[in-house]
Amino acid sequence: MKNPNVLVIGSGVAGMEASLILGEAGQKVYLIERKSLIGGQTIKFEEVYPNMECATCMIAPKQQEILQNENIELFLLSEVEQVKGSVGEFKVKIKKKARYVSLANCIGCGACYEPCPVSLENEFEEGLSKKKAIAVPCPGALPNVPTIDPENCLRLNGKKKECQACKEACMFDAINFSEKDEILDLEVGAILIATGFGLLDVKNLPQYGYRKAKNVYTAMEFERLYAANGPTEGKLVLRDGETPKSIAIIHCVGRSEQGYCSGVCCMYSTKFSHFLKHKIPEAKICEFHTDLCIPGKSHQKFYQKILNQGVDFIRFDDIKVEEKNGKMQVIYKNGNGEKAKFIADMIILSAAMIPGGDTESLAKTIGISLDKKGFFSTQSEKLSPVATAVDGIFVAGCAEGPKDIPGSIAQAEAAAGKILSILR
Amino acid sequence: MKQDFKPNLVGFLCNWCSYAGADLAGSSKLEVKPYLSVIRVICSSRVNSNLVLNAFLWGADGVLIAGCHPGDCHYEKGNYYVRRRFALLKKILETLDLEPDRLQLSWISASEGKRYAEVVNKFAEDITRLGPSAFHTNPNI
Amino acid sequence: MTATQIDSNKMPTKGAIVSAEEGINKTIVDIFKKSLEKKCFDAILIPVRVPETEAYAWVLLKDQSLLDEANPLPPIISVQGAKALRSLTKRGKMTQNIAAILRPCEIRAAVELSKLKQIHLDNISLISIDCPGAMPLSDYLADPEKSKKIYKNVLEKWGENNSVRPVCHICNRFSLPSLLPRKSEETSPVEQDEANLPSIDLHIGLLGGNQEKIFLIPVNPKGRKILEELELKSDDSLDIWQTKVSEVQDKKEKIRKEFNLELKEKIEGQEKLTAMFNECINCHNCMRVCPICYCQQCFFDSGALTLSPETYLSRSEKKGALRFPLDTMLFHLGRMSHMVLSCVSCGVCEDACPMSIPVAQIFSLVADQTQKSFDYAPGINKEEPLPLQDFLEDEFHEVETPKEVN
Amino acid sequence: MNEKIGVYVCECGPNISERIDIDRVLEEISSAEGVKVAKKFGLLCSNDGKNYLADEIKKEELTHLVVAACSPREHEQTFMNVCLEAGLNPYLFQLINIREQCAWMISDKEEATRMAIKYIHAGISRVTLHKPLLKKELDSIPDVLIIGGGISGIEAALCLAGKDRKVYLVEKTELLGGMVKKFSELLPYQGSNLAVIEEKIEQVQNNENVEILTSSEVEDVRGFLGNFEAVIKSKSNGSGTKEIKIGAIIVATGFKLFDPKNTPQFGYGKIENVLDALEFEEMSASGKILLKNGNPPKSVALIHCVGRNEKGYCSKVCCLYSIKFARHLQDKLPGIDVSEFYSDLCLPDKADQDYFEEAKKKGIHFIRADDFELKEKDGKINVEYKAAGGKKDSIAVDMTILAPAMVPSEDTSKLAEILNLPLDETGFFKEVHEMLDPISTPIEGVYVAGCALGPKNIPESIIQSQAASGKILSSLIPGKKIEPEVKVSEIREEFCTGCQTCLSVCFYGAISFDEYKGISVVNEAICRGCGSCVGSCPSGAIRSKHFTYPQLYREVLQALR
Repeated sequence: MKNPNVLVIGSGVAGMEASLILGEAGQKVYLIERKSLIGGQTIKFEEVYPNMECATCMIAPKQQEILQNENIELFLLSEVEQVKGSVGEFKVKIKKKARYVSLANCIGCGACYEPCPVSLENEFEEGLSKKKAIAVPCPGALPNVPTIDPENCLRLNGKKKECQACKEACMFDAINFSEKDEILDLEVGAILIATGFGLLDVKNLPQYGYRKAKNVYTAMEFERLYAANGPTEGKLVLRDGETPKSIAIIHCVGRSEQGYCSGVCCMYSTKFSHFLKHKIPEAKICEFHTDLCIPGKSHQKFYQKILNQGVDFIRFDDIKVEEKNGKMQVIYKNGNGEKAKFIADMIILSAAMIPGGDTESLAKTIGISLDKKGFFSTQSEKLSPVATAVDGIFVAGCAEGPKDIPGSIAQAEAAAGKILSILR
Repeated sequence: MKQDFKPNLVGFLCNWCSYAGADLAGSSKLEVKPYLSVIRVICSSRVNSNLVLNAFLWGADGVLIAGCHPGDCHYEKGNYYVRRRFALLKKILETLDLEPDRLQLSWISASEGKRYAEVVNKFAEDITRLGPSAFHTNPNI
Repeated sequence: MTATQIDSNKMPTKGAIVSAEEGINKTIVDIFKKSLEKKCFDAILIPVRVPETEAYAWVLLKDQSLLDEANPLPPIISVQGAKALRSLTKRGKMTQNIAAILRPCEIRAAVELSKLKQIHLDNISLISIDCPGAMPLSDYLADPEKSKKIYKNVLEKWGENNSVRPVCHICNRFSLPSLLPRKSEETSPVEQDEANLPSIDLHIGLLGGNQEKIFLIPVNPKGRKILEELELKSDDSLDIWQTKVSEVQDKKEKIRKEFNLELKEKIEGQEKLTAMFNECINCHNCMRVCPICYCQQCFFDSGALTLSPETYLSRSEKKGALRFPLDTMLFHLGRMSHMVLSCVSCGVCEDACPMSIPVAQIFSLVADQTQKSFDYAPGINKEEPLPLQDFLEDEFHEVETPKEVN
Repeated sequence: MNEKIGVYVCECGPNISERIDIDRVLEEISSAEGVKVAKKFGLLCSNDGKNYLADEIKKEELTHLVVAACSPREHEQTFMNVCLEAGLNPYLFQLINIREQCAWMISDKEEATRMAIKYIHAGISRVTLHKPLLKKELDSIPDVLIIGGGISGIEAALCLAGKDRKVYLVEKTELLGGMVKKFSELLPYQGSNLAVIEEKIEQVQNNENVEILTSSEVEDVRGFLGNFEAVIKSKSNGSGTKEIKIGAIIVATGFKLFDPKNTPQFGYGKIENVLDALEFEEMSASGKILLKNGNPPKSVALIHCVGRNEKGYCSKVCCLYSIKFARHLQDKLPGIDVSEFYSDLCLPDKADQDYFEEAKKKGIHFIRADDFELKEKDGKINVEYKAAGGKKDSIAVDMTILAPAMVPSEDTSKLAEILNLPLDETGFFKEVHEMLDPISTPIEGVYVAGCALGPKNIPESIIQSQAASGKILSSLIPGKKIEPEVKVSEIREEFCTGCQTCLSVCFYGAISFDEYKGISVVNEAICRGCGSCVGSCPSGAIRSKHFTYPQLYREVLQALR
């Protein structure tokens, strides 16, 4: 008899959507998330194109459903260690890292942050803000329960064994330093991979001056910079506190290196312009693009609208960023081969989407192949765009390749559909 | 300016965006003036003149209606309808010079805890400046 | 151009001029007698004087001999014509062809009610008539003979004799064909002309006829057909009528502006408005006679607002005193917020007010402002959607709290 | 008054107890009308807390429960479940948010306490008006109607049909397969060969749980999720109409091509050997790529984005199939000279760019250009264009293949009317939420998949079909009843005057008009309980359960004490 349970790896929009559909169908779902919170990348966005909807408002109800649905068992700070067996009878080992804060007891009051003596970079905020060794990544994060970072917690990393500032501050006996990582054994009938994407590390592309010139930001940094629940509470300021007056947004960063177009950068870059125009009407904004990729029935209209708002769109052949006596400049060859430069006090890099951090190791553990771009490959040549080569293992969202939100959600729903139809 | 005056404010907040925004203001421990009594409605489009006028007549010094930003409505179109109803009510108060500033419509999203605090505090200041509404102090009404 | 300005080149230019030696009333009555003969209508809805009395009532006539007592332009509005039409067709459309002869404000109320699904206009020919206004009900009842004399003079001296009701005196919508509803940007000019015709078929023009002749003005093909069936050629020029209409219109616009300025002075602000409504005895007559107040149970009568004794005590404690009847202000503002966008300023509310509060004047003033802000002209065209049943995604941002609060 | 209301204030550890004077709160409210008990507890959402509450409800025989704690968004469900366990209808309960919206945002303890008291009073006076709402259960039909027998429809049918679920596949032409049937080949990474399609068609034809209705169209649809009725009209040999009952519907009516005649500069229909993409697909499928004069072309121009400006959107797939054409031409007619004229290359999928690079290596010319003018010139087609940088140029070719925009198929608007579905400004079906719910419509249980929603490639269409299937498989489980929303609107017949304002504001088509009674009627199976209708009704003739006027008025009054 087939095992009807499903393992979903990754709790971004794709993973959540699939879990909810499977859960509603009455299927037992094990939802595995590497991080301490659910929602993936989308919850980092303030608004999404083309309707400028508030991402949090869109996602929060789904996150709540995930936390409340009794068919969905959520494993945070967890990763897949091993997968054996075949469709209908997979045996999966999960490594669940210690959170040191009890999900059951903690009520998310945040009393424990303040007393913690350690302050470190908040990677969720792209290092744009500090956090304590015990913290939630951002206000409104779900579940609203902090995590202790064992590398940096003085007690756990042994630098100050007696420290228990957080424990003393907690009235709910939620802190448990002795919590240990666990290995869990699960049995499932099908597996869905929804591990999402990462962004190309632009440090490896020196021509863009990232971390050299002072106000070069990645797209993801900028998303947080303008998020109302982000490090500056949505105030748009440069690292020196100044408001930018001229902004360059560079598309296709790393496209030629990666050998594919990420499909979404043109639109989200245009979204940035829309936002900048609104916040700083007098600002000069220039989008540097190659071929504009704006498919979708409403996208061109949005692009036209931004164009009419007086944002410059310049086609470039090659481009680089330099900083001369404190001034950053974009030096480029335009579509007709003429050289030119643009002085900018803020530069945003729309970098290629790449496979999520643990893709390669995960592929190995599960034993399925990646395509030559490093994403999980489906049997699309057999017109089966969510099924991997292994029976019973499916992939959805950006784990399969760069995609926008509706694309990821549709693919997740599709995977859920296929799973439901093979499990019935 | 009446310093000692503590206005009575009623706020109709939609469940999906604005009420969540208010919660976020709370969990972010933002200071909010203690004058606004929040009434949760499922969608801002549930609110109409029947509710608002009664609030005024029964003693509100100000009424706030808050919902999802246009386009974000959990029910797609609700806030567009309430915006029209509101515009009408506002125009009536303007024409009769009945202190239209006591009535306010704000779009507050689930991530805008800070905005919620700002909107409410600003509203509270403005109304404090206006003083108590004659609607409920004037015995002839 | 605003919804209701005159656009003379949009006005019908051709119609039938009929001589009226035997008096306007008889001439019109005869025409409708003929229309019954010719079977171009099966029945006619028209005000008729109740024999042996000074009262007028709406009558659905099938027997033409009874038309003798009919009067398309009685000195008073006892029952708003739209209400008569509503009671006729609330439950479904007319099964025979009816002609309804109503004043412009009554027609407009009828069109609003049709948008509110309270009237079925199918098979009904709406026929409007230039209206010099009506006498205040109270004056008329006090001395009918005198009022009738005055009214005769009102008819002769268009817009000059101001013994008509105040809302009539300042009425700028006395001649329907000249009123043009809002143009929707989407519709092409061609469509516009069709879509923007006032929702009447035939108009009876009196202006410019100085009691000797009347103008029968077809507003649409149906109207032309009616005239054909009456063997009337509709190719006489309407210049005289048009010029006079525009002339009176300009005069009225001016009067209206000044009047409303003064009125605003009188009612603006908490204090004054309260004073205005202080006499109100909460009889809700204004609501009952209002054609637009179509609810079968008014929300403010529904008891939804009756509170516990202790609440009243605590309210009186707050105010120092609690005045009864309760919530009169709530009632008027509430009613206003429900119907003012469709208010046609017909004035029956004021006629009906036992305390002679200038309800109609106040509502008419607010109607002007609110309808303008929605660019809406009630009762002109039945295709124009009701403002509160419609919206644009990008509008009214001025009423929203700005993105930056401080 | 025979209410026995229990009021329980959660200390939430220090979060509430330190910032609000709970004892004063209890003292204030215990005297309120109907309150039987008023107590505090350390942490009500903990297991101890939940058990405590359950016991209290039973012990004190409470008729209503008020809990003053955190936001309803946190624990409303938690405490409703407690009520259920303790045998109290969960809607006779009110959660008062004194943490987020008092304790945490008001630093002055006095003030915070004052507000908390207000809120709790509001809750007490509101809860006595609560009605014990009951979940309804409706039977549902698992069967599905799929409109359109193209690749999307077929895929959905295969995904859904099973021993306990019948699928009706309605196709207006004589045969299944749709547009794809016309193609000569597919992109290697999008279904290497057409056999895949043929297989799927065969599978669907051999599936006894799929009833295929070709030469048929949907005439009428009534009902709601789980209980739709549809009338299907068959055009073939007058076999008349057929009534079917289904639980859900998938619209997969696909697309057609923009007619290049509307853009005369391309000379389509006037100049010989100017084809549109589909004509070329069929030509190459036939294996005979020939000019009108019977000779094979020596040079071909492919022009992208035909009609893009007119329609205002990019159709996404044209760049790639044009490259496919170019490579096909090279394979079939070695030595042929092929030029691609594009405005912006749209290569969004991960494998697209490689496919394009290979084509470039094979010597296919790619020219970015606009302002085309095609003229006949001594038996050839002279393609005049403005190249990037503004320079005018021209090239003479034997054949030109236009890539026109994808537009909605003919019967889209007619079908939209029958199903009462909105279209967007481009004329395609409109998704209920472009971001979050890309294949659903405002009508629950009606989904749209494939190009009926907008331009798409084959894998994307298939994904959407499987997605629609997923939604149906999880919401329509054979033998399982469906539970509609409980907090819905209801018409108070005696107050309704039949103005139908509510119909005009309901986004979900949940309200209909009863001609006989002359009043509006809410279909509780469709209503989502937003209350737009309630707000729009001047007579107050609509009640939104759990948010009635009296309930809200009580809150207002307490707020203004």
